[in-house]
Amino acid sequence: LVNNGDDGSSEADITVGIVYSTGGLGDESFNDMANAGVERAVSEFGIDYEDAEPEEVSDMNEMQRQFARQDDIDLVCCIGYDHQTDLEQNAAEFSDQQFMIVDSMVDADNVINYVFREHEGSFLVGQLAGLLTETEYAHAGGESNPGESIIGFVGGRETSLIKRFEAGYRAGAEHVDEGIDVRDAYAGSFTDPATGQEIANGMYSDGADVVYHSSGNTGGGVFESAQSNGRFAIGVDDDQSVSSEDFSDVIVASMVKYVDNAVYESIQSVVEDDFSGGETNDLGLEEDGVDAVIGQDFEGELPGDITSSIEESRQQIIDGEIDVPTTTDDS
Amino acid sequence: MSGLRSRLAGTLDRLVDASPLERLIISVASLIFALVLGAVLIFVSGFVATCDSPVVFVPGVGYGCYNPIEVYLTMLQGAFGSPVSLGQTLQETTLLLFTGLSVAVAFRAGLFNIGTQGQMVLGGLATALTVLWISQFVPNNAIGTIIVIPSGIAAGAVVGGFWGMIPGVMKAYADAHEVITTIMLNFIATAIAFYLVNNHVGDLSSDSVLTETIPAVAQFPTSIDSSRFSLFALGGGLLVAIGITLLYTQTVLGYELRTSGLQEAAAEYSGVNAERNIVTSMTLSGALGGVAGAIYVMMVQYRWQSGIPSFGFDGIAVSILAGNNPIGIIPTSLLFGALKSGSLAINFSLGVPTELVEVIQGLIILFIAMPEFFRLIGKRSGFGSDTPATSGGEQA
Amino acid sequence: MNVSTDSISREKMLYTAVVLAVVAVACLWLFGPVDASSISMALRLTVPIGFAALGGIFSEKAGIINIGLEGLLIVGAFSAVASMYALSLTPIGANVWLAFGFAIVASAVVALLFAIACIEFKADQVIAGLAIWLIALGFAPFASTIVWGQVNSPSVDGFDEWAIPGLADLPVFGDIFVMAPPVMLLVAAGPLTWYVLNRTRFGLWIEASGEDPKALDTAGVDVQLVRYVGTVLSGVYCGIGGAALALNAGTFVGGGETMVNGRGFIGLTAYLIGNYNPIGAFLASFLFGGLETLQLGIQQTSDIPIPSRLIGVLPYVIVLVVLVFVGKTQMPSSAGDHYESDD
Amino acid sequence: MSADDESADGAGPGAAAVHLDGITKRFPGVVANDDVDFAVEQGTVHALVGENGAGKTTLMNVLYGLYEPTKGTVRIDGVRHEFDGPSDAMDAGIGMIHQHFMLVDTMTVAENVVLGNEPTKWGGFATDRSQAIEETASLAERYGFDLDPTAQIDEISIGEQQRVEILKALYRGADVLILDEPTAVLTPQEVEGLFDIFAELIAEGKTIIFITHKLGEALEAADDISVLRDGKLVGTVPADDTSEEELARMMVGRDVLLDLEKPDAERGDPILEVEGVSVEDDRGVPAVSDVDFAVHEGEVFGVAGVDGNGQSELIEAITGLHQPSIGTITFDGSQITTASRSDRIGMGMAYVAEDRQKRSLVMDYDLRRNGLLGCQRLPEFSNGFRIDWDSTEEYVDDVIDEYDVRPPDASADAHSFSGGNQQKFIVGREFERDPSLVVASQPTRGVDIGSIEFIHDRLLDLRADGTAILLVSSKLDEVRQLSDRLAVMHDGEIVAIVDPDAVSEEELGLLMAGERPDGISAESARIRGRESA
Ligand SMILES: Nc1ncnc2c1ncn2[C@@H]1O[C@H](COP(=O)(O)OP(=O)(O)OP(=O)(O)O)[C@@H](O)[C@H]1O
Ligand SMILES: Nc1ncnc2c1ncn2[C@@H]1O[C@H](COP(=O)(O)OP(=O)(O)OP(=O)(O)O)[C@@H](O)[C@H]1O
Ligand SMILES: [Mg+2]
Ligand SMILES: [Mg+2]
Repeated sequence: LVNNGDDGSSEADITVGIVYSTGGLGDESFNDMANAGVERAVSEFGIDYEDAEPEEVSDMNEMQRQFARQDDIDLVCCIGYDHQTDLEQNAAEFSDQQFMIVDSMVDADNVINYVFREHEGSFLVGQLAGLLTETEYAHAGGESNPGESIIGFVGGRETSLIKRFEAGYRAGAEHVDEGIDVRDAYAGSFTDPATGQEIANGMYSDGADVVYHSSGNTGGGVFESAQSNGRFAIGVDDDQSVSSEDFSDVIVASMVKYVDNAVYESIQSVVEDDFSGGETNDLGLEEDGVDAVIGQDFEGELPGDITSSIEESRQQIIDGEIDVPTTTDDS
Repeated sequence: MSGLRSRLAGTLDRLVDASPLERLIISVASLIFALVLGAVLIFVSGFVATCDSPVVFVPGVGYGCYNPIEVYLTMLQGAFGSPVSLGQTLQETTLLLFTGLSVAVAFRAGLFNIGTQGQMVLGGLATALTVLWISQFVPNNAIGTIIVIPSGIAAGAVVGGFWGMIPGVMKAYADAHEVITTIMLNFIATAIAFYLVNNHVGDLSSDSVLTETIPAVAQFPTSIDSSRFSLFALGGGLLVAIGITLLYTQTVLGYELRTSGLQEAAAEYSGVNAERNIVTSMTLSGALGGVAGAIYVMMVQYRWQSGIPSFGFDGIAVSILAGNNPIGIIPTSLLFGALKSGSLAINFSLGVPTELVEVIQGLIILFIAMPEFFRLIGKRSGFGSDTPATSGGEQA
Repeated sequence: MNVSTDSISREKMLYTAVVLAVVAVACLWLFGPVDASSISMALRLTVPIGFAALGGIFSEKAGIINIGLEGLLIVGAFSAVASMYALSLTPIGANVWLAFGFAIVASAVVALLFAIACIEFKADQVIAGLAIWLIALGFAPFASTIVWGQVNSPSVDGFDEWAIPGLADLPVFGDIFVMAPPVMLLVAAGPLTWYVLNRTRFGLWIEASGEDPKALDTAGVDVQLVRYVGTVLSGVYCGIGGAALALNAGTFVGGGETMVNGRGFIGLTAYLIGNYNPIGAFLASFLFGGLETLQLGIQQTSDIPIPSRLIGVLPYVIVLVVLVFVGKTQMPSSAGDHYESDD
Repeated sequence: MSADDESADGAGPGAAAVHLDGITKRFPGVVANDDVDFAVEQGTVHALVGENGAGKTTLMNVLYGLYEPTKGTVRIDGVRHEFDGPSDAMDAGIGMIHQHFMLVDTMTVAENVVLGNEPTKWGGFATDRSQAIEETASLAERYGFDLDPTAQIDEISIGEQQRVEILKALYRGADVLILDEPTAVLTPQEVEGLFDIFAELIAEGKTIIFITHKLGEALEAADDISVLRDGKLVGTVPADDTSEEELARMMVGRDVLLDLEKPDAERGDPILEVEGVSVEDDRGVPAVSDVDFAVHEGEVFGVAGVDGNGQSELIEAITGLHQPSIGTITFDGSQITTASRSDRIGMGMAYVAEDRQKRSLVMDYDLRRNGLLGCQRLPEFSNGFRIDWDSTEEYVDDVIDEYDVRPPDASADAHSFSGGNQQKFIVGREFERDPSLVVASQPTRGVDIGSIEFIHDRLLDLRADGTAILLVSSKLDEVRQLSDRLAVMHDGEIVAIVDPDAVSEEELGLLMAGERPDGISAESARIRGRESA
C-alpha cells in the first residue's frame, strides 16, 4: 500500500520501504508488530513509508530490489528470516542502499541485523504454563485443570525457528516440574486455523490447561478452541490479548517479540544519521527484545507466587544462571 | 455499401468458422472479456477499499479508489516499461514457457497433467543438489558453467520425469485418473521436498527452509542488467517448443503418443503399446516440469527454497489459452509473464492487491473453456454460420 | 454383457474395503484407543470434506464434473465471514445463521455460473472447474484485502455447540453428541443424500442425466434443468462446508492456499473412493478426517520423532494406494459430455 | 418423386393412424427430408427402407417430436399436431425405440420403464418402487415378454433390452411404435422373437413403423413398405406385391445384384494356420478352446456364430491384440504366436475391426491422420522416425476416391462421417496396402446395401488376387455368400467347418446354437469337424 505516513509535510525527509514476510498484515502478531514499529516512526519522525506484502517467499527478492532501486528510499526493512538469502545478494548489489533485517543475519556493511532469543521468552511462558497446570486457577474465560499436568504447543511449520520456541517453552515447563507432559503438534501451515483449532481441542480435551502457539494465523484457531473449552492460551510475537482482543479472556500471556522496537530503532538510526551497518543486535530478555507479557485481562490477577517465580527466572536467564536450550531433544 | 458489408461479413464468417483461426480469436476475445470483467471488479472494489486520494466520486455510492485504466497502464508499464521490468517479465515468461509446454505435451496426448507444479518442485530440488555437488569439481569459469548447467537441467528433467512417470504408470496400468493422482502427488512432492531440505539436505543453519546458494558457475548468465533473466534459457524454451511441435506433427513417436492418449484401443489396434506410451507422455511432461524447476533454481532463485511459486498451475492456463499448441504457448506465456510482473507494479504503485491478476487469469481460463459463448455472441451479432461446433479435438 | 466388468469392480471395491480396514486398524492399534473427543474431532475435520464430497456427487452424477469444489468451499468460507462482518455493521447485528445462509447463497450462485458456462456455453467442465478454483483462490484474498486491508479477516463469532438431548448424557461416548450444528447437518446429510439419490424421482433423474441424458430427455424430463439443479446443489453443499469451516474457526484466512487448504480436492477424492455412493463418500471423508485426527494425535503422543510434514502426507498417499486398487471408478458414463436436446 | 401412395389421400379418417404431409427437414447444407408425404394405416406394420443418409431416422424423429420440420405437418388420427418435444409426441401416442437404445445401464428394468413417469408415494416425494415393479411385470406379462423387472440393464441381453424399450413406450401409452433398425443387433432367433412381438402388438391394435436395411425382413414382417432416397419418398408398396430386387432398385435408383457372383478362385498355400489355440478373456475365463484351422491364399474363410461365442477373442489372438493361452499361430510361414501387433502389420496382415469407432478409427483425428493408423511404421509411410505426410496424403486421397468416401474431405474429423462412410474408409485403408491376409470382422455392420455390395466386391477382388481372407460376421447370408469354407463357432469351439453352399440356413442356425443337425454328416459338406481334429 502506498501513501502511508503523513502526506508531504514530512519533518525528516526520510522514506522507508518495508517488505513483510509471507502471511502478511493482519496476522495479529509478527507482521503487524513490524507495521506498528513503522507507524510509530511515522508519528514520531514524520517519515514516509511504502510497504509490500509478498504472497510467496519467491516474491521477496523482487520486492527488495524494487525498493532498493528507488533513489528516495533510505532504508529497506526486511521482515523475517526468509529474506536472508535474497538480501545477501541484494545488499552486495545495492551497496549504497541501507537495509535492515529481522530474524536473520546478513553479513554486510549496509545491513543492520536484528535477531531475537525467542527461546528465552518462550522459557518464561513455558514456566507460566507449567505453573498454571499445577495450580487450581480460574479467571476470566478459563480455568486450569489441576487433575492433569499437561500443556500444549502448536507450531505452524516445523522449522528450526519454530522449534526454538518449542524448546524454550519445554525447558520452562520442565523447570517447574520434569513430570509435566508437554504435547506438541505442527499444523503444517501458518494459514490453517481450522487445523490449529483441532490440535488445541485435542490437547484441551486430553486435559491440557494451557496451549502456546507459534503458528501465525493458525493460532487464531488455538484461541477459538481455548475459549470454547474454557482453558488458557498463550499468544506469540505481539501482546495478542490486545491485538486479538476477542480472546483476551483466555490469553493469559504472550511471548512478545519486540519487532516494532527493532524496526523503530533502525529507522531512528537512519533519521539520526547514525546507521550502524554490519551490526547485529541479538535481542533477548536482557535487551528487552523479547518478554513474557501478561494478558490484559490477567494483569495483576495471577497468583503472586507464579508471577514472582517467573520474575525470578527472568533475572536468572539475564544473569546467565539459566541456560535456555534452542533445540528440543528429539530434533 | 451492402456489398462491402456482406464481404466483410463473409470474411468474418470465415474467421469465426475456421478452426485454428477461430481458436486464436477465441483466445483473444477471452483475454479481452477477462480484462473487461477485471476492470469492472477493480472499479467496483475501489468503492469498498479505503484510500487517501480517491480517483472518482459517484454521488450516492461514495469515493472510488481505483481507476481501471490507470491500473492496466501501470501493469503495462510494470511489465515492459523499463529494462528491469522487461527482464522480470521475460524471466516469468521463460518459466511459464516450460511449465506450459509440460502441460501441453500431456494434453496433446489426451492427458491432463495437473502435476507440473510437483514435478517442478522436485526437479528444482534435484537440480540444486546436483549443481551444489558438481560445482565442487569443476573450474570456476565458463567451462565449469558449460558442465554444471546442463547437468543441473538433466537432474531436474530426470527427477521431474520420474515424478511424472508415477501418475502415468498409475493411469496406464491401474486406470487411476491422472487428474486426481497428480493433485495428490503435488501435495506429496511439496512435503517431501520440504522435509528433505528442512531436515537433511538443506542449509540447516538457516531458519528458512532452503538449500545452500548455488555457486556462480551454476547460475545462468544474466542478459539484462540487474534482472535475473537469461536469453539462453528463453532460447532453449523456444527450441523445445519447436521440437515438441515437430515431435507431434512430424514423427511416428509423436503420432503414437497422441493416439495412445486419445484412444487407447485404437492405439493398440495400430500396433502401439498404449500403456507404455501413456507413461512416456507423462514422463516427458514431467521432465519438462522438472526443467522448469531447474531453470527456476539456476536462473532465478540460485537455490531451492520452499514456497516455489505456482508456475505449474499457471502453466495449465498458459497451455489452455494457447489451445495446447506448443508454438501458441510462446505468446501466451509472454502474456502471463507480463500479467505477473505487472501485478507487482500495481501493488507497489497503486495498492491494488496482486491477487487481482489471479482472478483475471481464472477468468481468461473460464472464457477459453467456453468457445460456445463467443460463437453465440458472434451469431447474435450476425457473424458466423450456425454450424454445430465440433468439440476442440486438441483439448483433452 | 457387463456382468464381467461389474464383478471386477466389485472385487476391487472389496479390495479397497480391505485396504481401508487394514489401514484403520493399524492406525488404531499403533496409536491408542479411540475416545469421544477424537471421534468428535474427526467429525469436525470431516465437515468441509464431507460436504464437498456429497455436493460433488450431485453434480457429477447429473453429468457435470465439478472440479471446482475447492473454489466453492473458498467462496463459502469467505462469504460466511464477510457476511458476519457486514452484518455486525448493520442494525441486524452479527447473526451466525444469517451469515451461514448468505454463504450458501453465494456459493450456490457461483455454482450456477459454473453450470451456465457448462450447459449454456458448453464449457469444457474440467477446465471451467479449474477456472472456478483459480478465480475463487484469487478473489477471496483480493476481496479480503479490499474489505479489511489484509488477506485475513478479523475474528468473528461462530456456532455454539448443541447437545443432543439424551444421547449427550451417555457415559463415555456422550461427548460425541455435543456438537456444532454443521456437524449435525453433515451426519444428517449423508443418509439424506443417499435417500434423495436412491429413492426419489429426482434421484432417478440425476442418475439418468449423468448416465444417459438422451434416455431421460426422451422420457420427457428436462435434462438441462436436472443438471442445473445438480450443480447448484453442489454449490449449496460446498457453501455449507466452507461456511462451517470458517465459522468454526471464527475467521477467514486468505493467505497461501487459503484456509480451505486443499479440502475440496480431498472431497473430490472422497466421493471417487466412495464410488459415487453418498454413504461411501461420507465414510471416505470421515476416513480423511480420522486420518488427520490420528496424524495430529501421533505428533503429540508418539515417541518416534516422525516429522509432522511426512505424517501429513499420509492421507494423500493412502488416496494413491486406494486408487491403484480401485482403479477406474464407475464414473457416470456421460459425465463431462455436453448434452443438447435435439429439438 | 413424391407419393404414389393412395392411402395418404384416399383413406377416410381413422384408417390412417399417422399422416406426414409434405415434410421437409433441412440441416445446414443438407436437405434430410424433401417434401415427404407418408401415411401409415392403423393396426399395420410399416417398414421404412433406404440407403444410409436417405433420411429415415430424420423423418421418424420429426414424427417423434425430436425435430421440428422445416415445412409440413404431422397428423395423428386425423388431428394435426405441432410437437414441442418427444413428450408431446408421447402424449399423442407415439413411442420410439431408437437405433441406439436409450436405457440407463445402471438402473433396473422397472426404473427404466417408469423413468419420467414414476409412480410416487408420500405426496410425491419418494418413488414407489414396488408399484413400479408391479406395473412393469404386469405389462410384460400382458405382451408375453420374459423380463425380470428388477434386473439391471447392463446385465440383460440386447434382445431383452429392446423389449424394455418397447415396454417403456407401451407404459407411456404408445399406440404407434417406431423402431429404428431394430434387427441390426439381434441374432436370427431374436429377430423371429421380435416379429412375434409385432404380431402381439398388432393384435392389441397398435401400429408399428420400423426402419431396416434388410429387405428380406421388411418383406417378411411388414404389411407396407416405404422407400426413401436422398430425402425423398420414392414410394410405398404393399409387401405382398414387391420383391427384394424391386425394393433395392427403388432405394439405389439402379439394379443391384443381390446374389453375388462369386467367381472361382485359385486356392493356394495356407497363409494363416491356427493350431490348438485357446484364449482367455480379460477376466481369465476361457473364451476360445482348442481351435484349429487354416486360411489359404485366394480363399475366404468365414466364421459364423452368435455374438459372444469367442469370435472376438479368436480374432484378437490372430491380430495380436490378445495373447492366446496355448496353441500356435503361423502366418506366412513364420510363427507369430507371441509376435507384436506391429510385426504382424509389417508382415502384411490387414484388419477391419468389429468396433470401428473404438479400434479402427481415432474419432478426433481427421481422415489424413486416420489413414496412418496402423501404417505409421510401414516403410511407405515413414522411415520409422519421421512421417512421410506426402505419401500418406496421397494414399488417403486414393482411398477416399476408390472407396467413394463421402464427403471426400480428408481434413474432416472421423466423427463427422456417417457409420457407413467410416467403414468404407477403414476397409479402403486396410485393403489398399496389398495385404497377404485380411481379417475382417463384421465389415458391413450398419452399412447400407450400396456400400455392402461395394465392400463385398472388394473382398472378392482381393480373393481373386490371391489374398487370404478371414471373415467373421453374424450375418448368415453374408458369410454364406462370400465364404469358400465356413466355420461355425459355439461356446468358444469350432463346432463344424462346412461348405456354405451345401448347408441350409436352418442347419447353420442349429449349429450356431450348439446342436448338430442330422443333415450334417461327415460326408456331406463337412470338410473337417471338431472331433476329427
Ligand atoms: N442433426 C443433424 N444435423 C445435421 N445433419 C443431419 C443431422 N441428422 C441427420 N443429418 C443429415 O441428414 C441426412 C439424413 O440422415 P438420417 O440420419 O435421417 O439418415 P438415415 O436414413 O437414418 O441413415 P442411416 O441409414 O445411416 O441411419 C444425412 O445426410 C445426415 O448427414
Ligand atoms: N448433430 C449432428 N450434426 C452434424 N451432423 C450430424 C449430426 N448427427 C448426425 N450427423 C450426420 O448424419 C450422418 C448420419 O449419421 P448417423 O448417426 O445417422 O449415422 P449412422 O446411422 O450411424 O450411419 P450408419 O447407418 O451408416 O451406421 C453423418 O454424416 C453424421 O455426420
Ligand atoms: Mg513430538
Ligand atoms: Mg438412421
